[in-house]
Amino acid sequence: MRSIHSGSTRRRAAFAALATSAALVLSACGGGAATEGGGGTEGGSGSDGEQTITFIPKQLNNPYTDVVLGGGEDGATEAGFVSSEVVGPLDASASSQVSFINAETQRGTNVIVIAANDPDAVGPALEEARTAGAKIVAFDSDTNPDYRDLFVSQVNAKDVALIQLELISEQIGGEGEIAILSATANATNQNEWIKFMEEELAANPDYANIELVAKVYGDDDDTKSFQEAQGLLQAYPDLKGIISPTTVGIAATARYLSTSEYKGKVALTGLGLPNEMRPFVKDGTVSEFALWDPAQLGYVAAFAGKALADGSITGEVGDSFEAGELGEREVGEGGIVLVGPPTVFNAENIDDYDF
Amino acid sequence: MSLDRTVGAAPAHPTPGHSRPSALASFLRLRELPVILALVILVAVTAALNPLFLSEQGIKDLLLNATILMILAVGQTLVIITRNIDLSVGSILGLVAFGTGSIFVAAPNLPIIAVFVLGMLFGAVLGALNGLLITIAKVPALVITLGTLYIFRGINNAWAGGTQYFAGDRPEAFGNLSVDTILGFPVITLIAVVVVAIVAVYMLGTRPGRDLYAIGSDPDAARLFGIPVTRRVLLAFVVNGLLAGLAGVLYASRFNSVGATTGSGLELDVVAAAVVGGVAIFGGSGTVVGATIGALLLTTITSALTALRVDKFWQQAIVGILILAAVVIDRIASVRSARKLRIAEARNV
Amino acid sequence: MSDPSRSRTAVDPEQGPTEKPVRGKRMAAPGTRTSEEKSTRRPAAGKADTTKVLAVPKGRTGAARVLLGRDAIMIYVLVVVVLYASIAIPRFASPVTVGFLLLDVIPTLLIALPMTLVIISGEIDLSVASIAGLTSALMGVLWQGGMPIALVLVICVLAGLVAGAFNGVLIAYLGLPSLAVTIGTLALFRGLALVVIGDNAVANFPPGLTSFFTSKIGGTGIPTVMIGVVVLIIAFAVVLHFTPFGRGLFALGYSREAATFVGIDVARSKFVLYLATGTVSALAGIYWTLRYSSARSDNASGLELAVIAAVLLGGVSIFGGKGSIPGVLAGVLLIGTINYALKLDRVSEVVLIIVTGSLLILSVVAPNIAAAVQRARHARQVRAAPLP
Amino acid sequence: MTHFDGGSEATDPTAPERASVLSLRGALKTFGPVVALADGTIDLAAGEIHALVGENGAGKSTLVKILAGVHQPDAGEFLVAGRAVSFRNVADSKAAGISVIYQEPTLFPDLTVAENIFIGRQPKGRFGLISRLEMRRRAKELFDQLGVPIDPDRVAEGLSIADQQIIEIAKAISLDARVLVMDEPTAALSGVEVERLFAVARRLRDAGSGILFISHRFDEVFGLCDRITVMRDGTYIATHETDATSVEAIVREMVGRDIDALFPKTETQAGEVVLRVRGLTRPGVFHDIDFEVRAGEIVALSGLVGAGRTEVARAVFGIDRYESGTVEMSGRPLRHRDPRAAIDAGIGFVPEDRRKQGLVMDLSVERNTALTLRHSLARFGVISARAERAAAETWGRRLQVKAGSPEHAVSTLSGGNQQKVVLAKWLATDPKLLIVDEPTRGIDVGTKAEVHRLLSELAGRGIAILMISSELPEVLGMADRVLVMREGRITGHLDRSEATAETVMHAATASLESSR
Repeated sequence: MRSIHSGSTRRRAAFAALATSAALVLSACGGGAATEGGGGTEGGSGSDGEQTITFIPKQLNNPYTDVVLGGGEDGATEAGFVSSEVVGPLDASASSQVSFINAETQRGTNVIVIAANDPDAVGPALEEARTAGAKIVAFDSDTNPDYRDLFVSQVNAKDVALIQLELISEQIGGEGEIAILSATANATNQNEWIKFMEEELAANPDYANIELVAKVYGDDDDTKSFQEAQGLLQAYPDLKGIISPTTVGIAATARYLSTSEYKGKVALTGLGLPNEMRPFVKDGTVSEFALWDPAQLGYVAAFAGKALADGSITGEVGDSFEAGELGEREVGEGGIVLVGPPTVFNAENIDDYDF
Repeated sequence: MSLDRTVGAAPAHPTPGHSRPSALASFLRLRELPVILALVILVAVTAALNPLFLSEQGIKDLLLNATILMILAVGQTLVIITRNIDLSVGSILGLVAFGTGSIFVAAPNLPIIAVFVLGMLFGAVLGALNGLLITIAKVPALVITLGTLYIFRGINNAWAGGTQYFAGDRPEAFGNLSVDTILGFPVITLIAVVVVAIVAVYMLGTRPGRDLYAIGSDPDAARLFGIPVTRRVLLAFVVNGLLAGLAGVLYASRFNSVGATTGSGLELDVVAAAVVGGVAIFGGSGTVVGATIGALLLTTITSALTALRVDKFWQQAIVGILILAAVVIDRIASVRSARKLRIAEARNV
Repeated sequence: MSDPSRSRTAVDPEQGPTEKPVRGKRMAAPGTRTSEEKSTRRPAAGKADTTKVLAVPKGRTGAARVLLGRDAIMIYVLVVVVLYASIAIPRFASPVTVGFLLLDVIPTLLIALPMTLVIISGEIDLSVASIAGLTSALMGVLWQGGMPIALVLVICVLAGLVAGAFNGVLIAYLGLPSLAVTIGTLALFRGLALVVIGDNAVANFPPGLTSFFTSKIGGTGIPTVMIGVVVLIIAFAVVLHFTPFGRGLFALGYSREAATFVGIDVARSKFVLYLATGTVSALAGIYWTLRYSSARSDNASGLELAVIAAVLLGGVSIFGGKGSIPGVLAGVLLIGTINYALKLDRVSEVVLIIVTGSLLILSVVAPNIAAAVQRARHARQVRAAPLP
Repeated sequence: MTHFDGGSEATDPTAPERASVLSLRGALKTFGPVVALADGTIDLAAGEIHALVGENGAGKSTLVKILAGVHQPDAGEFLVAGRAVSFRNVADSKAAGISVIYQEPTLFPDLTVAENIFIGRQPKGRFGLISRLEMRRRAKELFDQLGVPIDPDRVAEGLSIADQQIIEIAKAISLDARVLVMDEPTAALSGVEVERLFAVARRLRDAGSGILFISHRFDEVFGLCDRITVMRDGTYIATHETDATSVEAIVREMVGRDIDALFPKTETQAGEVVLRVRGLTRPGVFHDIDFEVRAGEIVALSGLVGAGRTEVARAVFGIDRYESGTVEMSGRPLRHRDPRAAIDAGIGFVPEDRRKQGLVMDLSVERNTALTLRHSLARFGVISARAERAAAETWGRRLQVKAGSPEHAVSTLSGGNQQKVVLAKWLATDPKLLIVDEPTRGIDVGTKAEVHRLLSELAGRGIAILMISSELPEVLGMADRVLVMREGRITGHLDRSEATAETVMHAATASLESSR
């Protein structure tokens, strides 16, 4: 750098300025790596006791994800991983997770735990990671089953769907128009629940008078969900209730309802975080909603990853492993591990939960 | 020669003195006319098909939806009129919105008005940063604000991390600003209207306001003329930041959560609103009122399509067509006036 | 964004730096192109004594020009960054890196090529990512509809061509400002992608094809598709730097009027450029779809700003007239390298965003600061020297 | 078209001691290593029109910019109305009562005419806000005073240069300017417009303003001005009472040497018809244009600015469209609106605006020169840098282009050398017909003669030349035939023997005079 800088022409000076800055920026980043990245350097071997785990959520900086990852970190420590990392994109687009998977593959991470934004887009990258020796655990949102060893599911998809239907039916008195405000149109888990809801609505005579008039997508974006909720109420004046099987969607919809004339007139239920929903339960906008404990999801996924990495299970149906304080878990049909039943929150019990 | 807007382009002799245009004629010449018409037609058609569209709640929602974009479009208009652009407004809004959430958590008893002032100051500082980089380093605004778009967003992410503040974290009175109405108008919309009015009067009726038009019309001439170009452009950016800050505070009032990604991707909507509202993308002409109506039109379309149960997938395409239409209409108008001029001059020679 | 009346009055040694007002509207990208900026160009050395009749062949040609020019800065920065990353970041220096890194940057790289030409000619195209998205959506729907894949690919490229032509007609032939037009088509094409495929995602593309798009050439780690990309890079570099058409683009970017007078068909040149951005964006869309084996309406969204950032970082002037393919290549790879290095180091993407933004600002501010320093030094020398 | 009666022609040049309104002595201005002004000296009296003449690069523009407050002098004494001043910026200069009207006026295209006059000092009404009504009223008043019918409400975009200058003058009047500086105001004006401008200038003079008039046209300088100050190489040479000097004396002082042959046109034998134009029409711009140009012949296209001369040339070259008529090169019809075809058919076009049209100012000398050759230099579609340089150097040498290096941007060259680059790039195409539009506008006397010699030589070599010029002496001196245009029509067709100042001017203006 010095010799270049001593040059006298303008363009050299400009170059020097750029090069210096680039180097500075990088050394800053490198500095960060030196302190925390040490584990990664030796973590690649994959041999006994030196195993590493990395969580790749749908996107960083999402409150629900943070709770899940909190459980994951705990689980990873308890399960005995030497290092556990969280990396991920800032936007939940289909392709944005791929280069993170690539980087982890190259680092030789033993277990990759992923909540897929798109079941197929991450496929080829996960294949490569497996070829390189990594074990893949999907959690929260499944990938195409071909690309992972296990899927740690919140709960039985059908149970989640049914409980939400029960709640809404109760709240609207068993008849009237309802709508669904979901996350992204491609979200694997939401789509599965919606499918079960539709089937149940058609089959169960108890729900014969309930009509599902619309499905809209708020893309797990606060503003968009808010406006979708608003549009629903305008387009369907007779709407009696809304199911929002996503934490962002239900909170945004609750916010809209609580600030509009529809408050108390249109029922709302779905899956929400107690901390986010507390004011809306208290002010009467929402009477009951459901969710499982997200922390358990991460916790179990970490133990599943450990069992896979140790070779104690392979992901076959019937395999079972110890998941710390949550006890033994068994791999079910389709390589799915269930975490636990959903909890229903209402004004009475909501203050007992803090997540 | 299609883009030739040189003043001296016409090989012309003096044009005959036109008589004072009538009020009607000058109304018909308004740059904002097409967008006003489009808005009126849209609302009329939608209301005819779905009366709920113009119910009390419907109007309230329409106005609330447009409020934030309106304020941003006003600020953006100031900047565009000086032949600049600010792509970082979405990021500024996000930072201020999250800042607002943080303030309420840190100091729950702070008067709401103080939070507004702080938020706007914060925005103004960020705007000033843009303005200073552009005017002092003399670098194109497009590049600088593309850079600060990333940087501000990065800072927002670093600051917020996974933290989000929810409506429940803020005083009810603050949230009620976007619930309560006065004469059917939501409070925050009234705030926006006051802002639009103040800025509109400033742009139309004060010397610094007119200077902004002169600068956008021809920056070099403006400098040669003794207009303090640097100071005025800086002012435009500061005001834009201030308004983005205001929008950020209002965002926190209206929506449920503020966090790391609040307001991302808004910048193109804002520029689109200004363009649809008849603000020339290369400065010198256009009004804040036009931009405001542009913002109202864009948000109304979204609501209207939903209310009409039109396939929501068409929404974005229609917004695109609108923008193109605005640009084409503007072009046709200027071609027509140029032709009229040429004919007048040909006769006059 | 170009304008006939836009000629930059620079320094006329006989008159001193002319700050003669340039009349009319310069349709430069929004930005303050000020007279100060113009005068950053060095005043010509004293006239009578140093100027001479052109006679002795002097100056550089060919490779020397590339390696010593302003565009070379980014190449050196890239080299420094790669060296630094190889030393500081474990595992960075490996063929695996090359593979993953290149797979990541290919879409940006592809679109940056025609974008460079467009910006040099004084225009801009913000709709590229939307065209890629539209192509991806179309591809999904057609494939799902049972069309043979070869035909699907052909139709997709044609769709890109048509989208480009649409931009081209509005900008080149109707003379509308490209910034406004492509903001419009950015929304329009993305909207059409939604109309075409809606919420669906199509994933079941032929496995042979998708695996081809992530396959590598032997042990080099270089993705097989890079062969095609390199061919395109060479093609664009030759077109820009060594053909009459390319020469015309530089002239066009500086002064549309002057370009017309030497027989450059301004409208047609611009039209061709937009055809190129459309087509290449379609290729990027196809690549995106097959690499991620997922056709969705939101594919590649937001890519336009990343591409433009990379192109500007590569030394292309937003006002047109300046820039080179090697510089842009370096710009794209620089961002890609930093990006991947940070990921490999598990540094948060937050840092990446801030670094990208800072580099972009620095790349335009630094030359101006350097010029200011230069001027100040000159002024000192002049004051010190006795006047004639 | 309003026509002034010439104002008072009878000024008394021998009037005793006029009060000095502005006095600049020994002003120095440097830009980096370049000394733009070594000794800027001017003394302007109230009630006089004072000419400032000098070759390009003599420092006139720098001096004007010092007066305008754009540049600050490094040294020197500057008095306005007897008081020492030091302007920090344009506003200071304006406040001191100095108004500068540039060759191309600096109006804001998007603002209305009235606002252009009053920008920065708009009259205020209620609540301290701008009163548009008042502004319009005052603007109207100014135009009435000047006797011009300009609509104060229209936007400035699209106004003719002449109207723009009138607006600048209106601005100066409204500012009560004591000093009016006009930097080559007539360069783009037609005869009638010039007369109107002069009438206004004389009126202002009679009202007691001091007017500094900068021009290259001696007929104007001698017809209008009371005193003449000559500059050369950034240095003050002398000031003369107009009546006591002559064109030859002034030119000698400007150049520092005698110029023998300004227009060295040699007789040539006209050959085959090269260009034939028939019935060329674009309604409202030009009508039924018929003419031809033969090999070895210089045909001047004369007339007032705005008569449609440039428009015809642009249409012939394919830049602009035309509605009907034909253009033939060497007997072959030329495609409409296709400059490439025109170039391929052997036409070269040296446009009137060197900076905007003739050159790409930021591009290097060699790239500019090779721009016309880009297709012929390419082998298999690829241009070799070596061939490009060779071509550029050949022609640069032939035309004696003075440049630091072929890689330097043309913007670093002097005006005259820039014009040579423009000529070089067209000569490099080996044209059969060269269209030159105002070939010597804004270049110094020395280079001007060089250009004239070159044109004459080219004609001698059998190239057909179509020359557009507003300078009557140039037209009369150079042309074998003169075509005069008026209102978009050819109204005069004069041979060299018939062409005199009177016959040309008559053809150019006849109906304008009679139709009123």
